[in-house]
Amino acid sequence: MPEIIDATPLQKMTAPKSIAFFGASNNPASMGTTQLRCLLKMGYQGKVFPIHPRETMVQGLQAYKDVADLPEVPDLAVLILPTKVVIDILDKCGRLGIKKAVVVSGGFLEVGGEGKTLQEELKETAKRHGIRFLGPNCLGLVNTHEKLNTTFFPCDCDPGFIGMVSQSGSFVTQIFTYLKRYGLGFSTAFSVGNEANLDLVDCLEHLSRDPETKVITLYIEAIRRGREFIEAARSITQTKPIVAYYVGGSEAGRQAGLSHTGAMAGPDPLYEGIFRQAGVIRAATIEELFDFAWVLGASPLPQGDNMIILTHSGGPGAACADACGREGLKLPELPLDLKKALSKYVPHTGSLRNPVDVTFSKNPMEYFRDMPQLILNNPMVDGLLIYFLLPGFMAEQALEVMGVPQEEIKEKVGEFIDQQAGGVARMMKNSPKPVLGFSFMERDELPIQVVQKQGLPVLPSPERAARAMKALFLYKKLKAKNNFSQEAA
Amino acid sequence: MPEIIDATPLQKMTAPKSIAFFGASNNPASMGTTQLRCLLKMGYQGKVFPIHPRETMVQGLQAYKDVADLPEVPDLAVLILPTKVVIDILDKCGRLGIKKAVVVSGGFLEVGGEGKTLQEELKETAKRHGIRFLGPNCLGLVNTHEKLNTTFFPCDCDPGFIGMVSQSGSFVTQIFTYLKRYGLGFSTAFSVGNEANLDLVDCLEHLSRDPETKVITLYIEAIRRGREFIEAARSITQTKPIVAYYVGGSEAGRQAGLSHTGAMAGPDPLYEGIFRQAGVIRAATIEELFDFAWVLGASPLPQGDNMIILTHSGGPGAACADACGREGLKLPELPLDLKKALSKYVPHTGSLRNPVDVTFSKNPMEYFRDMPQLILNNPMVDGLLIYFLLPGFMAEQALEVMGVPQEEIKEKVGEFIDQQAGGVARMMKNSPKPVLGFSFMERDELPIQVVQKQGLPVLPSPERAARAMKALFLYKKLKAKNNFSQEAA
Amino acid sequence: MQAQPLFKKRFLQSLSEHQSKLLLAEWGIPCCKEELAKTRKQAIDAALRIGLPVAMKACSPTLPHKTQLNALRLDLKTEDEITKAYDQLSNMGIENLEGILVQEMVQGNRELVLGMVRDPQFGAAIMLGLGGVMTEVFEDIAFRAAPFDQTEALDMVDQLSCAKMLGPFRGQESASLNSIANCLVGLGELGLARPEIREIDINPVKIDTRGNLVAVDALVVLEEKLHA
Amino acid sequence: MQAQPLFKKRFLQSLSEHQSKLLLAEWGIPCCKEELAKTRKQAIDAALRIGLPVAMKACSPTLPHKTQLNALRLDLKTEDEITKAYDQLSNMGIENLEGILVQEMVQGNRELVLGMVRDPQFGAAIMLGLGGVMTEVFEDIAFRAAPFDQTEALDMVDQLSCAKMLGPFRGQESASLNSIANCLVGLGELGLARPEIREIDINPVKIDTRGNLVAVDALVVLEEKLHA
Repeated sequence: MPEIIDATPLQKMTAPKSIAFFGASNNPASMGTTQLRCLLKMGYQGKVFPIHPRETMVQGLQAYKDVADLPEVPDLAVLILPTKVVIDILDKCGRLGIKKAVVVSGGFLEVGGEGKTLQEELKETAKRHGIRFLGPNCLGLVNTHEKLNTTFFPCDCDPGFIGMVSQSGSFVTQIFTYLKRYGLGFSTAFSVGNEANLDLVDCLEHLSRDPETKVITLYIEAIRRGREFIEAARSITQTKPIVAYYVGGSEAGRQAGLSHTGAMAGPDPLYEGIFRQAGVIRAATIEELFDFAWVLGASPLPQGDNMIILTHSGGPGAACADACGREGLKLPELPLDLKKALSKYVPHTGSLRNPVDVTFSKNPMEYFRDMPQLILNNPMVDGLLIYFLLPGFMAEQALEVMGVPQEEIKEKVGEFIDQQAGGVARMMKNSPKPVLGFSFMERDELPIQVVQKQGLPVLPSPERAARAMKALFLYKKLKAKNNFSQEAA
Repeated sequence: MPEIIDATPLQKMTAPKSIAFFGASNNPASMGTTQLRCLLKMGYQGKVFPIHPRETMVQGLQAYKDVADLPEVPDLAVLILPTKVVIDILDKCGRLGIKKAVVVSGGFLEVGGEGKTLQEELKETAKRHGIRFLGPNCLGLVNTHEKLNTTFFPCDCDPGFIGMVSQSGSFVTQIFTYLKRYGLGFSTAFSVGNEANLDLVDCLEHLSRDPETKVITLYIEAIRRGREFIEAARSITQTKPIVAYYVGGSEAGRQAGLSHTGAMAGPDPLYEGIFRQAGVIRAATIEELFDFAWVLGASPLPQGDNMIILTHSGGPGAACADACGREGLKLPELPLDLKKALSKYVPHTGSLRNPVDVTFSKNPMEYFRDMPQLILNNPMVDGLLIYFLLPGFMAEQALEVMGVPQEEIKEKVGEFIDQQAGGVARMMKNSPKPVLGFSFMERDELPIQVVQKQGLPVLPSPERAARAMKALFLYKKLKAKNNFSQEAA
Repeated sequence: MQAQPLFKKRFLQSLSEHQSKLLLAEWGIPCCKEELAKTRKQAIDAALRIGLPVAMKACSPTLPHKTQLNALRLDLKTEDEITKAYDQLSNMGIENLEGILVQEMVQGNRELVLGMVRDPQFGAAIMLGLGGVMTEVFEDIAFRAAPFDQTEALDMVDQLSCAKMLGPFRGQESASLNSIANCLVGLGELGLARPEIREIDINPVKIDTRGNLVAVDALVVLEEKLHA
Repeated sequence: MQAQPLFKKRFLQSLSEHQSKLLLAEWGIPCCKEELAKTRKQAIDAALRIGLPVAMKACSPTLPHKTQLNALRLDLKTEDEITKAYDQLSNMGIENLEGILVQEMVQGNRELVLGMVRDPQFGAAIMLGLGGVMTEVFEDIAFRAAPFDQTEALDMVDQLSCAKMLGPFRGQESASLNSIANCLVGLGELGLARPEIREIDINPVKIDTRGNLVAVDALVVLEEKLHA
């Protein structure tokens, strides 16, 4: 769908064919050097033109003394320069015809005083040339699909589906390793800095049209264009989920008590309402932000809140049930027909209540495919939470029990695990209902990795799975509410 | 302090010199086989006597046909046997003079009917011989210091300081890999099963006297001896922290509404109060259970709730501050003298408010040692939360900037990191106040690992660090409350 | 709670309770029956028209928090009680006294608060919450930015922890959720239409035993003099 | 809320409000001034001794939830009103009517609930919570197992979300936290001493404007007949 993404003014910024890079050199102490390194290390395929007043080669690339010397007009300029030269350089870029820029440099509005004036001048310069820019005082952007990374932090995530707009550069950069741990990655992530030109709403709108972005995450300290945010988000969330993490809610923001309402109108309850109005799911922690993004990007939505928990271990099942209860999800008794159908898989030491506890399954495919399929096929069920105890050593044991000779086990184990994962994948494909896994294992255990690669989110604890399922249900509800409003209007 | 631990009736169970093992064979499909494998794999140093009716060797060990044939009286018997022979075998163990047992076998009270009678007989048999036993229907125990593991799950945690009593075997076993990820391990962990003989309170009392256990964790579905629990826990928490995760709080447990009080006396609010009364910290999730255990076992307690956050990244600092606010921890303005002392480390783009944000520190030792020390020395400060962005690549970069030749960087980086970790360790040793780190990196990044090895808990998110700090403060408060009560009495 | 000193210091102005309700009523907020009396006789006549028992309050634009000053009398059942209350309230030395408000006593023990504040980013922000004495204790509140519709307003109700008191409650009928939603939507429209209003408090809005909404007290704070 | 049918079905027994309070007063719970009247004249005399206005309630061990049945009249100020209330309450056909309770009207709008239930594992469990109509709406409650001391009881107060209403509140004085703690400790001792008591509700316990505690309604439910 390139025609869709072409329609957004940011396309040349997020997928540039060529970049003019200001501020990188061969000096390892300079931030610009690190940022260019990150870009090259990621394997960016476009052309990169370092501009440097003295060097002829920068990090193995031909350098240019002046932007005017470039053999072509790059799609994007990245500026990591001393504050005092930024405006002049942006002007030169504009004169050459560059239309997109990332201004990493600080020293503008955020330092107050003269910086405020400089920021106005910067805006004016950009406006004159029709330049749209990120920043100043930002880290730029990352696009895993284009292998584009303008930040100082190496990114080796696989191409991912999570879009991000962040008012802190930290959450665009320092989160790479965190995402990678779950096999996730940013489709495109923006660090918006001072938002002098492009702001949160602009980036949000870009991501809404980006086909690689299945879910949008926001890190918000303060929304500047309030009404525009509500309208944009409310429309976007009809087709693409948005999750927001908001931390500006300090009590200091409260007005003095002219009225009771004024006394209680702290930013936190106000944003809480705004998010709900806009159909945006609010995350209480950074972990939740990405847990929710993961499942919203990977799972169908539940039509209702009747959940079944499938486990072979009492404790994790009970913990998940308790968390579901606290989240307001329902755990109905199994319908009689389902109970009957499942009974052949559950020994008498197990339980056919909810959680369904098989305690021990001789044939893993029953647990990974047959039972989930029966559960999901039941019309009373809206979603499934399934516990995964899948350490590699258990697969090895299972093969041993099946009579596979010791010397073949190591090689057969991958195959065995793939077969299970295939079962899981088939089970999910056959159902329009959400399935979330949970486990205390992580991706360093091969079975978890292959199941996740099949598209099943496996959350790292029972409670996080329950909260993520609640987020799916809440999104479904908010979407229906806003859709109803729209139709009524 | 072996004299202390000798005083507990469970010492021979948790640190046996020899074990009679029933139910293991060379058949990989049997649970008993797996459990013996786990014991041997962990490197248990005592003698193991497999008892098997037919085999002469079991997993390379000499097997015995009958417990009566053993060359000595073992300290402990582990029974993984069909229900119907358990009582008879326990009787034989008793006649030989074995005083401790783990009864893994199920089929007793938990299945109802005849199982109930069988459990009574089992209890009676044990009583006749003066045997104390765990179970039935349990996984036994793990002691990382004795390399003892009776469960079916391999344990390769280093010796740890977290004691555990669990009413679900899952949390004794499936959590090993989770704990290892943070460099943690169980000192001794009990799976108590049906609690026919030894119950939660007995195990709790053992752990209270175990010198390797610095903090006790509990997984509770229902407390059977209520008053005894309160009295034991209230006394233990004066010297050793207890953290509990409770999941029995279903609404189904509520009485019908004869009174408003009765209508609201669900188990959850009742346990909430009981825990507080007993000085027990309640965790809302499994993650919290071990986060809290980690910091309670590793950190001094704060005298008050005035916290300082130190960061070099705005976003994670803001997230931590927000979480502190929600947890009711105070983030005071820096005292003027402290502000002045810190100012030389903080550039004008940073912040001397709270969080203290250095944005960028040229010399990491300032951030890891000098600034924390200044903060902790200030009498207004009760604790410090410090953000760690410590990927190995940054250390490499720092060395490059310092002019270390490329070819030496790889080898110097470990040294460099150790130096930083040493700074952190010294800084903590010089202060009786708690310091908690937080990071999105995990232990697979070397710098995180070495800092953790120095005894600094580095929690995996800003919010989890804030909640863990709150747990420290709450423990301090509950302890003071109960101590005051005791003195008044 | 200590609003008055601030109020004077900032030279802000508010409407009296009666003026506030007249304005709110125009925007669809159902208010309790009340009349402004300037004589004892007017007070007694008003009480008879409204129906006994009545409540009486001193009414002044510079008296936003009446209970603090004890400028309020409840459950007055006889002419004597009304006369006595009138005299007491008239002679408290209250500034800018417009008269004495005579109001119906609304039955029912469920109370909501509705309100408006003007946010620099989001404009008129409308609040719904648990009303009465527990308002600040629980801060069980929901906000939305105006304009919004009925559906959105109903979602505000859903967001409240105290939502369950709006069903059948202690022998009283379910509250009319549609009326609550109407009030919220109306308040949003008012907020957008009159930018000179800085804040609005309607607290309590009682839910009577039949489930109907009745605003019992109200306060409209202006940025500057209302150009009406 | 639908306690009465259950009550009858289970053949449980409870003490009347008046009996309940007599018992609770023995264990140190401060109760409102009240007298049980069996004639109109007794009611009027009682009201005059107590001080006007008064509240009046039908008093019966089989009538635990009086508001449901409208067996309660508030703010009675004259002999006429008292007489009328007496007649109405006496003629409602209430079973096991012990008489009509005449009670002081306690001023103040802060309400707590205190209670006891017997837990199979923990024995007498004592509850403190937000009282009044919002009790079940917020379930802002704290439990402890008896016995416990003053310090522990004060920690129960700390645990409540509504704890801030116990400070100076809307022109009323701080609640006496020590009195609250005393009541809780006393209730625990009562629970331990009298195992035949199954549940206790004291709701509301009002905090009067001076900050003192006064139990305004109470219910003691027995496992079987009280062997007193």
